[in-house]
Amino acid sequence: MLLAYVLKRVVLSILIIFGVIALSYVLIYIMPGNPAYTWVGKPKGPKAAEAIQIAVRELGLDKPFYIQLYEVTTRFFSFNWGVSLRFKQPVATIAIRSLVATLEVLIIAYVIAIPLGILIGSIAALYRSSLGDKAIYTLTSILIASPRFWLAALTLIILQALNVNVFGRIGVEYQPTITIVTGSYIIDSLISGRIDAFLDALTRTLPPALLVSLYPFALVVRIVRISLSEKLHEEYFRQALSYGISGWYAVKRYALRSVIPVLAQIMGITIAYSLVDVATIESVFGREGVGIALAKAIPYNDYPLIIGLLTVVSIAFIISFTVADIVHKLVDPRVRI
Amino acid sequence: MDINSESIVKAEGLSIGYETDEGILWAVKEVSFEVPKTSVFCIVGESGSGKTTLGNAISGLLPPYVLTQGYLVVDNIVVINNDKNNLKAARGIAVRIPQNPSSALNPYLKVRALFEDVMKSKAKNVSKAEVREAIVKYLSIMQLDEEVLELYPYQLSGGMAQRVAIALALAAKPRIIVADEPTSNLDAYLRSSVGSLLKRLIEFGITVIVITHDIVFASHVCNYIVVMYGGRVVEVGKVEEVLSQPLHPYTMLLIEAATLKKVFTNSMRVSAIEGVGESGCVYKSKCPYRVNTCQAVPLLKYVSKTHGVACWRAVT
Amino acid sequence: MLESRNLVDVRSLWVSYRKPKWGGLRSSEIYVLKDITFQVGYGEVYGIVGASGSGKTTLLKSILGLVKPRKGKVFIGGKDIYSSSDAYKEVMSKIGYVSQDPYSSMDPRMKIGDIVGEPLRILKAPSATIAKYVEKVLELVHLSTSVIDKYPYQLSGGMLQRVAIARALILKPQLILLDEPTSFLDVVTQAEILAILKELRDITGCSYIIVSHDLSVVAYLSTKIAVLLRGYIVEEGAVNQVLYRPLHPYTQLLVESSKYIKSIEPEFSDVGCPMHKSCPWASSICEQEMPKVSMVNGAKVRCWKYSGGVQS
Amino acid sequence: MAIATIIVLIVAISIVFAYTYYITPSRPLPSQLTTPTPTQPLERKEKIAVYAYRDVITGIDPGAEDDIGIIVLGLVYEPLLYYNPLTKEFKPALAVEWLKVNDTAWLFKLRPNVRFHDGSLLTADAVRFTIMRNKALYNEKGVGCGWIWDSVEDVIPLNNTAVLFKLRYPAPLDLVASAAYSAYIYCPNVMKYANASSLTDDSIRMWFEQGNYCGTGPYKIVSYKPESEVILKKFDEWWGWSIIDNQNAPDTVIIKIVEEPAQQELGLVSGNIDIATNIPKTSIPNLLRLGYKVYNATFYYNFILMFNVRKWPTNITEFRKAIAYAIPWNDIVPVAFQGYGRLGSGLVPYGFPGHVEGLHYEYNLTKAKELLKSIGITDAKLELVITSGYEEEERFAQLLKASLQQIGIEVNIIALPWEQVKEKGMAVWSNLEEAPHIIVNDWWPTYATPYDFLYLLHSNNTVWNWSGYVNPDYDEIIDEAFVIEGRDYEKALNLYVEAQKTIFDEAIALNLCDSVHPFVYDSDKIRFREGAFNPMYSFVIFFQYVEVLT
Repeated sequence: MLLAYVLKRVVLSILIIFGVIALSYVLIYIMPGNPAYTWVGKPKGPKAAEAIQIAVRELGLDKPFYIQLYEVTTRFFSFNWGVSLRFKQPVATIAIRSLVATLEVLIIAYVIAIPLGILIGSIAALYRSSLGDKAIYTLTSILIASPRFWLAALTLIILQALNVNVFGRIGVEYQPTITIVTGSYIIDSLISGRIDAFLDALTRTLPPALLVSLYPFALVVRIVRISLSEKLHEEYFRQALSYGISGWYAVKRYALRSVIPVLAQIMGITIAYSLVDVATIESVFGREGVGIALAKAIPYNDYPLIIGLLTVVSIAFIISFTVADIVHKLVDPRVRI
Repeated sequence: MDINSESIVKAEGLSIGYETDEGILWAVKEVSFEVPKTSVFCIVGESGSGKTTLGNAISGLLPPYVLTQGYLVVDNIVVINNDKNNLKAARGIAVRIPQNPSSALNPYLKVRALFEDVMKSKAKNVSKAEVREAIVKYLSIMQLDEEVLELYPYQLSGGMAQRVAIALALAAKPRIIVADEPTSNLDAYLRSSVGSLLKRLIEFGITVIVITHDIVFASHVCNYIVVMYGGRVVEVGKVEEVLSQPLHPYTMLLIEAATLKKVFTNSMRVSAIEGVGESGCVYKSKCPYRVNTCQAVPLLKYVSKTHGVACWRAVT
Repeated sequence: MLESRNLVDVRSLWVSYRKPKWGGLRSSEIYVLKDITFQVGYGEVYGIVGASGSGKTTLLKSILGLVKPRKGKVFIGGKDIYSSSDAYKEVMSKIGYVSQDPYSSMDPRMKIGDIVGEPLRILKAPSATIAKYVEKVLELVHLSTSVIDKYPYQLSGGMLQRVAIARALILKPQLILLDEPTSFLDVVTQAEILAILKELRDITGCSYIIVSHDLSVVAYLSTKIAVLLRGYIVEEGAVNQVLYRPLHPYTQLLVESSKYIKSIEPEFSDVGCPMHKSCPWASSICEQEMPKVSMVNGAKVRCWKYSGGVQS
Repeated sequence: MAIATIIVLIVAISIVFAYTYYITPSRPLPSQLTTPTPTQPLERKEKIAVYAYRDVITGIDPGAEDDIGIIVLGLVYEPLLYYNPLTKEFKPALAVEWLKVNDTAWLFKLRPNVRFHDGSLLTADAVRFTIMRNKALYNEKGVGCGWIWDSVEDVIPLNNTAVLFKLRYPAPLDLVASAAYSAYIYCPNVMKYANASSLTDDSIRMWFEQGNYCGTGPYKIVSYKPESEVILKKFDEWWGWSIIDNQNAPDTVIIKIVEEPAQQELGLVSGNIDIATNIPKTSIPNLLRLGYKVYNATFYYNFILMFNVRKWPTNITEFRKAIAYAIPWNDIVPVAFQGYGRLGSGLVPYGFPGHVEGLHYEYNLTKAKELLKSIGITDAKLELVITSGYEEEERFAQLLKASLQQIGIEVNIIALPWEQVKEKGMAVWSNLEEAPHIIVNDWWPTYATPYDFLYLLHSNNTVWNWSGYVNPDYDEIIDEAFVIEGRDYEKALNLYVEAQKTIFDEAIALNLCDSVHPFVYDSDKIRFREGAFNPMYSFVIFFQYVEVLT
């Protein structure tokens, strides 16, 4: 059964990645611009046209579209992601360092959003229709609808006025003192044993992470609120009460537990939304990230980089979906992988 | 209010209702009865008779927004005192056995964890060994193997799940077990086995309250019987008395219908608008013997020490 | 095609479904009905008793042509319902069906009158005729005509089940299939419905096939009873024979538990006779093979005890 | 990211800023902001300077790069000489003496004991290697600015520190050697490091672009993320440290890519950016009030409006002239450039050799109308392509649109990213349908020759000649001027002026503005010494001449 699950997952993942590659290549193909020109280094002079011709051949852009598509996909699946046309650096390098920067924000955001959301959502469910519940409901409605980039700009300016420095990923004074291992300043500063740098990096990551967490937080609150109040009417919850199991313990073990699979599934999807959110917010806070890298790659038809970034993002998705599935399985014994 | 030391549950003028758009809907109306200690006590009625609400009141499972009147005392605890209620106090003392055991056991936990949760809620400082010992004891009472402990509820058959639910109820060390339609989801041959299991619980000093629509099942299991209709108690008494000498027309109908002896064609032509009357005897619209006096609510009158009936015909 | 004296003739029917294995990579075949053979005569009421999972509902579905059998044939009125779609359509117009849950079998947005008249409306009968027929069948099930303008949620369970019966009757069927017609109802209502069904049979003279887990329900209506166990008919006989002289140990168990005489929880097996683990007469052959049908005093039974496999 | 998002973001930030600075001027907030107190848990030994640029680094191969990579290359590599066209002074870099032996022979004496970043010594061979590779790159692949060495026939190392340039035709080699592109000397060892088989082997380029380097400059690359930031560290063995004696030179230079002007401003105010290159011009007065300083740099950076001369109606000289008279010339500098610039004249910017004064049209709508009447055009629709994110161009486009409306000409403004602007510009040769009528190009020179600007309209130049202008006479004039630069500089300059007049008379391309670029910086932390900027080397800050105060 496990084998079948893994097999299914792998096949599905390959299909998704194939789809991403094919679709992005099609889009790039129909977009105006000449990748060969960028690749060869914007040549000038009498040899320019010839050089571009050579580059077109090198990149295989003269071949029929379906052959190009075939070559691009096979190249990506053989883990030869190639070199960014614009930056001349390996795509994997750029994609991974962008992803690490984004994940810094994203992971902290979800680490904040999920437990806090569960707590607040549970309170709302337990005191359904109370004033507090209504307040929470209104607040989450506002949070879900709020324009995050606006909030981001506002937050940044307010923090600035309060003399809290949150621009960029780490203070410039710390930057040279840290040896880069993982690419995440938060982790690398700890590895370098620089607690002060760690705190600085964390301080700078928190505001964007908090902003990114608003949406998943509001969503978690809502899901928990609705499904928990459903579960509180569930036969086995009432049965547990009858057995004399009471209070928060009963809620936790007999109601909340069954909310987690739903939550895990929805969070797996929400990450997609948050990735878009992250891109906007990161640019306000002067951080690096996948979204920003993508914005820099697209106008140049830097298709290896575009595809690389999208593939990395899809892999991140697939991982989050799989994690959601595994969480579901761990919590609910009736689901078999 | 005084409580007979011989009874463990006492209801007096108990009404339970809910607020709806059309005003208050009383599911249980002015019900009075006493449940003798260590007896099997049946509440019989069809759906909508208020029997499940009554069972939930005894086991403390009414929702917080419920409206109450009258008194309900469970094991010397005043659970309902007019509009004040302390429903939580009854939980763990009067334990409900679910109608559908497979949906009433937490699907996310193994049977062992369910046992541990129940036992820990009763006594905080029990050692692991004690817990294990107790679990084994309850399982053996219910003729279950220890293997079930490692199973999840979805892996149990209906009969096994029912017995696990009863074993869990025992682990909660209750004074009362309320069995709500314990057989409705079971195959015929399992019904009799559940019935005999329930009867055995008396040996542990537990009072069993069985809620059922099946008067035949009730007659095989119970010592006492309360027949409810339209939220009211229409007849009460020892099982022999009620079965051999049913006084209320509804009780008679129940017995005859259950044994499929007679067909009541005269009760069939009931139009959709006619239902349970707003005033008067709850059964008047279906009663073959109805007379003018049925416009008033008959009080429960005792014809013997234990046998009571709420019917004008029986009284006059 | 041989003209049959029987309305329904089921001949050695096998029904299976595929259960996915290896996450859908392979599947195994699970038989839910095995070698089912029985006949229902005109005007006869055939009762089938069985526990949950015995295959009762599948059996009804295969008579209704909703399940394609692996082997075997179903003749209704002498026509093989699986032979052609024309035959199927013709046969189906003569069959009424009443399900166990009246609520879910009705469109909540339709009025009762429309629900009952629907089969006629599909046949494009004039509306005056429909109205007349609707009133007539409602009268047959003892419902007042005031329900015609009501919606399903306004009626009680017993009334709805009567509406379902009325709907089944409106095309004047020769056969009505009843799938647990009373299991959702209270004892009193159950008795009412059963009484109506009995009355209707006398009036219309049509045949019933009634399926239930409750022996007393089946016994009340039927002229002949079959006991279904794990996809096999293990016993078939006249009502009195089955109720008072049950042959098969499983039938005996059913009869006894309906009278609260004995309480056994049988453990069923997937190999051999399903009953062998809880059977007082079981011998080694019961563990290996399902016996063939043998005739005992006019009743059919599948038990080694009666086919010489067990020395008693 | 959607353009709309960016715009809303800018608006949002601007509104809040406006609120902060204008509505509540009495608040003591500005004074708080002027004293940026970066969290200083440790005594800062490192002197760090953060320089924000608005575009990604396009590459760091010193032989192939011809764009923004210069801001890194200028610190990591050095040419033989530096030249400042404003003062017309040469400054010795890797060469200490140079001599024009005759018209076709130049001798350069190299600075002794200069070491490359890999520890090897600078030799005459390195100079030869550099020039040969750069030439080959241009000739074989069209990459880089190797054409500046076109006149060089051979480079002959005389000994370790002396090198002789043999020319095919006379050329001002001192000017060539001080070029901003393709004149940086790098180490021949790169062949070895990159496992290259030939001078033009792609592996060398790849080796560089991975963040590798081997120059002689005062800074080394520590971390190279072209899309976001480059970290440079002081090269302690640099020969110049002892000469310039700058104890406060930054130990670390961080070049941060911050695209949004509003974000650069935020970064500056928060102390995360020390020098910003792209602050909204409207914010500068406020920043000055807050105590920030502005260095107005001249980089010979101008904005040239080019007409498409192959497409109706801009193929009609009178029509082009009419437009030229309708351009609100007096508003360009104060409105479009917010005062940061000088009205353009001719094609060559002010201060650069070959500049002509007074070669610009006047704003005269009546004349414009007359001209239109003379050719019988009463209304027309024009496409104007500008680069998105260039606020000067955007404001200019609006001015032009409003003005042309008055003479019945409708302008459709299309703002595109730079690379796509280029595609549109080149379309004049390949796909005329796609080419716009008017396009704005921004330009800065490779080395100090007017040819660089005038080549924009050379008929051979299908990459940058977005006018599609073909005039063999014009080509001849500038080609001749270029060739005689080394022999008769005066005459060459006269020819260049003549060429510019031709372009002006025909109204092919008009220099709108020689822009002045404001560098806004934190004056409490950063002090520029003389030499920190050189107009020849656009956007390079020579950090060896920058003091970082703590």
